[in-house]
Amino acid sequence: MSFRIQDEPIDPRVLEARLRDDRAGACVTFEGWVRDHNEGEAVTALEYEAHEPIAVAEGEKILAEARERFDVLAIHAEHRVGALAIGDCAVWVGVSAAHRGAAFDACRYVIDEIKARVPIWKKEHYADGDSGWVNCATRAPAHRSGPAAKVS
Amino acid sequence: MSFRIQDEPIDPRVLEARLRDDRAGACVTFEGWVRDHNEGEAVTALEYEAHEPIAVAEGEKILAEARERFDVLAIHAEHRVGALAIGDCAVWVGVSAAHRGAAFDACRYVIDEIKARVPIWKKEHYADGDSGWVNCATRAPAHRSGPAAKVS
Amino acid sequence: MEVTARYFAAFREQAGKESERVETRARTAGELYGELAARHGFADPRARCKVAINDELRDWDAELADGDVVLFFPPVAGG
Amino acid sequence: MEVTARYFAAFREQAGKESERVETRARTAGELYGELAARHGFADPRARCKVAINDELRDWDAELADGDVVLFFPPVAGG
Repeated sequence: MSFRIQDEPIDPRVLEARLRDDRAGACVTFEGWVRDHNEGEAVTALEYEAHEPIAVAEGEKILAEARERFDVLAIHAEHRVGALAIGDCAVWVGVSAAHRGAAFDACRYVIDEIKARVPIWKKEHYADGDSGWVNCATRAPAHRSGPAAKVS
Repeated sequence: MSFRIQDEPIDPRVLEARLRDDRAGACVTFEGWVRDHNEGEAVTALEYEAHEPIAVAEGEKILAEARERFDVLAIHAEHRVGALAIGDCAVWVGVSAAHRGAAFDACRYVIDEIKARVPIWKKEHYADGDSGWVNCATRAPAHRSGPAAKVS
Repeated sequence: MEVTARYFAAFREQAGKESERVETRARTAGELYGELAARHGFADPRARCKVAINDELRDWDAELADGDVVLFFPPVAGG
Repeated sequence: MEVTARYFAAFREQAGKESERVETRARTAGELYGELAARHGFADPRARCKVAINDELRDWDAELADGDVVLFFPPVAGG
């Protein structure tokens, strides 16, 4: 399996070792870090939730598409779930290839598709005590979201 | 200084720590690895040579251009010189940014410009005992290139 | 026909539950989403959401069968 | 006019030396490259090479002064 959902911290060194290949001249990696703001709001912490069986199936499908479209040697991707702090690595994508063009293009394709297609949701906790699911118009009533909003 | 020429092995973990920023949501890195072939020839080892003062000045200029063109938070790049083996990291570029588009674009810009502009030369040693400076039409007479070709 | 609806992330919080048994006349996943969105106040347009039936992603016009487990995914936000 | 020419990588190997003093009537860096390419057999067209005078990259039409140190860079191949 090349796409993983996991609740342990992501270790880029371990993951990058999987990309090693004597034919590889280029290695491009993407890390998504939890940042301290989003659309003008100060973010204090995040939770990621996934539906793992479908997330993994969809993730593997994306990696297979990338292998078919781009001349790459190895691809691996992982996404964290659970509670994350500012600066934590939420998602990692790594690609090795003989030449850098394919490595850059495949890495970008994979992270763009993960963000658009894989069933993973992000709940942000804000400095003002509020919280919200990113990209969702649906909002829980205040009395239900209250307790979760205090998690950090 | 954000651009370095060095004759010690490149350690991506140390370099990536320089990109840390609480405002960063994306980190893209490029590593150039010594691969075991080039244009159909089996490569056994490489030597890189740089003219350091101008390489560093030109490298810093490229990083300054990237900072101006793309909305990034931090950029760092290093290039090895000396004798390298298959799989060794010859060049490393890392970029952090609030958003991934700028991180990908800046990383790609920097490595493309380094390869085109920075005075660094690569001598390949081939499995058949021959050797040659990559991209150069000028070739040393056989009796002069002989000894160097045996280095590996 | 009776199916099981499962809710994730914002949908779960808005519905106040992870899943429920639903007696419905909806013939497709999309029709069922319409019913449940009205009941629970889901505000996301169907086109931005996804649906899975028995752990496989499907189109909104996929037909339902008695006993199906239907998963409703609000807009994703990976990374 | 006398200048110092310095050679790198393929140029150094082809010339068989790292540098040399050159007595020349060349007025520009480009004219000097032409002279030295003919002398040493450098095969790379000027447009693919670079020149620096006293450790600064310059255009091929930069004028030379007595005592300059002129660095000749063959085509680069970083990475």
